[in-house]
Amino acid sequence: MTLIVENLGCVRQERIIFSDVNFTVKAGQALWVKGRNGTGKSSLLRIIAQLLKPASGQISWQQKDVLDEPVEFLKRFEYIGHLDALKTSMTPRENLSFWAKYRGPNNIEAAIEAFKIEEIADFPVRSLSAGQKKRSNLARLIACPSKIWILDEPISSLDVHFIDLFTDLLRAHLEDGGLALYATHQDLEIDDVQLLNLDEYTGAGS
Amino acid sequence: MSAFYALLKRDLRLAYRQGSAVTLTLAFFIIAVTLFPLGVGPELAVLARIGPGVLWVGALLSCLLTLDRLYQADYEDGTLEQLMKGPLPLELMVLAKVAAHWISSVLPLILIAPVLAITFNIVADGIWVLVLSLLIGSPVLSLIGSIGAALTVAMRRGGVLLSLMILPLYIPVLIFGVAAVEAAISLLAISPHLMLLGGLTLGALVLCPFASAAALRLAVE
Amino acid sequence: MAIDLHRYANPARFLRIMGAIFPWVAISTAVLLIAGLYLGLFVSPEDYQQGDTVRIMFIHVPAAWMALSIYTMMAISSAVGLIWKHPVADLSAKAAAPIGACFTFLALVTGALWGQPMWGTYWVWDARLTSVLILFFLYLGYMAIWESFDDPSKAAKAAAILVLVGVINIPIIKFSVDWWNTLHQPASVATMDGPKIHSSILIPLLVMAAAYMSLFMSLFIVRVKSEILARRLRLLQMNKLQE
Amino acid sequence: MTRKRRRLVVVLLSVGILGLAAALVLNAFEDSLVFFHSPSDLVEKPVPPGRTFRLGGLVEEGSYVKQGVDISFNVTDLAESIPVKYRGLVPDLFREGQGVVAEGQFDENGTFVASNVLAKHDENYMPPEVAESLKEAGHWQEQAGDE
Repeated sequence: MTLIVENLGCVRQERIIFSDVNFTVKAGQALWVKGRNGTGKSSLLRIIAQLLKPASGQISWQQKDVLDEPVEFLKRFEYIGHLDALKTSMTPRENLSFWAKYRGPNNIEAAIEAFKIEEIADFPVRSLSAGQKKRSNLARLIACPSKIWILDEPISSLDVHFIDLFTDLLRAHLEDGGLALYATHQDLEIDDVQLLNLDEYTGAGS
Repeated sequence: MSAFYALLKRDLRLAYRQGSAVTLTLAFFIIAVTLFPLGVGPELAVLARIGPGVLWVGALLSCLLTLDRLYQADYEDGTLEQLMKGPLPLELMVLAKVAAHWISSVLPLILIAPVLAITFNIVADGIWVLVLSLLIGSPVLSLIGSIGAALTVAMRRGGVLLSLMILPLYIPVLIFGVAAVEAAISLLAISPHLMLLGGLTLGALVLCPFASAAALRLAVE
Repeated sequence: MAIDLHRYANPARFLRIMGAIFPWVAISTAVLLIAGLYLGLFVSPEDYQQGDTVRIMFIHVPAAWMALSIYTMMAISSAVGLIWKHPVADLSAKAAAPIGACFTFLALVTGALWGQPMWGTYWVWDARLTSVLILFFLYLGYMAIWESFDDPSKAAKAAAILVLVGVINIPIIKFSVDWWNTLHQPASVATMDGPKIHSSILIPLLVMAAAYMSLFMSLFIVRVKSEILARRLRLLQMNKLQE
Repeated sequence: MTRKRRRLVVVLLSVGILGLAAALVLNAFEDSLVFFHSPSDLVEKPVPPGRTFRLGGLVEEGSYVKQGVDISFNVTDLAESIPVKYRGLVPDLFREGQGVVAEGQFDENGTFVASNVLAKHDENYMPPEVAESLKEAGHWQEQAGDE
């Protein structure tokens, strides 16, 4: 249950964003990706989530090359991006049940409960606030359970109360033997966490 | 396969919820077609002569009008990258979305076409073949269009570029579709034309998903 | 350094070879063009049916050949660019496109001028003419898509997809005259039973084709060179920005 | 293994559908897509007056009559022939024995009233002297028969 990243490099628009990034995340561990704007936090997470091709380097999961055999790895993670991935004319429950049907495993009620969106679950998404949308989107993590959570700014529009709630869920996920990679501006009070500061990897040396 | 149906059902439900899009496309089709008698003059012989072409071109343009949103809505709200994560292979995802587009945006046009054909004074043989040729040929419009929609998905004003890229590729379908109707009207054999349309549809069915998928990967990067 | 950004900007060998053959190509273009036009316009006889009008053929037919071959060449190099990620492949497709568009336009215009006295109309919507017009639009679409992306490597891939989809049009143009009963005459030169053109007309035609070919080569070399230099400039600016 | 098998299924399915598509297209061309009726077609299966269609064939020798802008000639496929009336200018290549495509409709008397006449020329190019000598040598007929 190990995710190993070696010599990862990223080029955007013919510019080197970062290079030679190395880290290892084991079951129960988390990786906190930090850095100023434009240092490639999102790009790094998107590369792990197979949405972006790296310019160099290897990613392996369970000793298998992820870039070579992506299909097995794709089932193992859930990715939360900047955008909410919700259809505004459907309710949070309909959105969740679509993803659950699309992905396979199914845990909608538990997800709605965990993120405390019971009262809003049957209103069209377009009538919800930014924080409510964020929670409805995060609920996908529970609705479609997976080993690795890849989270890009997961707490951006949440208030303090819900940040605590989310941190508890993240801790429970790690205690269950899950892995997490997240980019936030704020410390999340996780015990077993490594810090990856992308400020140190900026394109220098090209 | 359940993922395929889930996506198809979701897209149809979205089209139904945003009912205005379907109605507007239909309205555009009808208005665009009615402009011709006004522009060309109400002479029935002339209308019967140009009718098949006008209806095919009208259907083609209405279809084009809806294409730029095919992937763009999903791209803008982040759903597209989630869809690409799987488990459905990207090519099948494209097919599911194209099928939903055809059912929600093109099929209504085909259903209303016979009524418009009557107002154009097209003879009965011609009307049946018109509907038949649209049914067989119009999936190509959605399929080829999906390549253009995928290539322009990340562009803010991709609609014009989409038309420039896609319209040339539509021309063979248009030619054979109209030729089938004209053949029926002038009592020539229609089966070769319909076979050609069928061949085009099947070919597009195989090749377009691959090209669209490649273009989508590019857009999400 | 694991990441090589200079891939695109430094195909030194390619530039050297191009630089070496350029003068020869340029000279042969001039010689062949003059020879071809002289042979075609003054030496070759009138046609038994078409009279002097047949001379348009020497401009028209090779231009149409070039229109098709340049598109095919773009498709091949785009495929090479997609599959093997060869740095010069995308650039050469991009460099060829406007030249191909010009030859297509030339073929269309001269075709119209030829059609007027021969068929009684400048333009008919028959299969050959229409499909060549489509080809012209494909060239335009290809050029437009290059302009629409900020990131050249993305633009290259998108343009390659479009050009490969459009390849379907090439056999349609080639065989349109055989498949449909159209006004445009069937192939004369490359047929199974040998050319159907008398040698006094065929030779100037082939000379003109060779002239167009080397004209294309010289324009192509100039354009590829400037593309590579533009890339190099862009890269320098980018690095400046990063420091 | 499953991934390999899935890929195999996709490839086989694609090739199968493409094969079917090619078969349909080739079959359609086998039936030779025709965009015009020949005079024999019209005798076999008459088109009622008032329907617009294209008529194709050769201009019958000795049938061309010109009165101002009114032109009449017969279109023949060497088996049957159809009288045609046309008002307007004809192209250079229009002459007896040449291929022609006319667009229009029948009137009540069975005369084809053309609204548009296009001449077709062949793929042979040669100087007039060569054409002359070919005619003398008797090779000409087989070439004209290509039309």
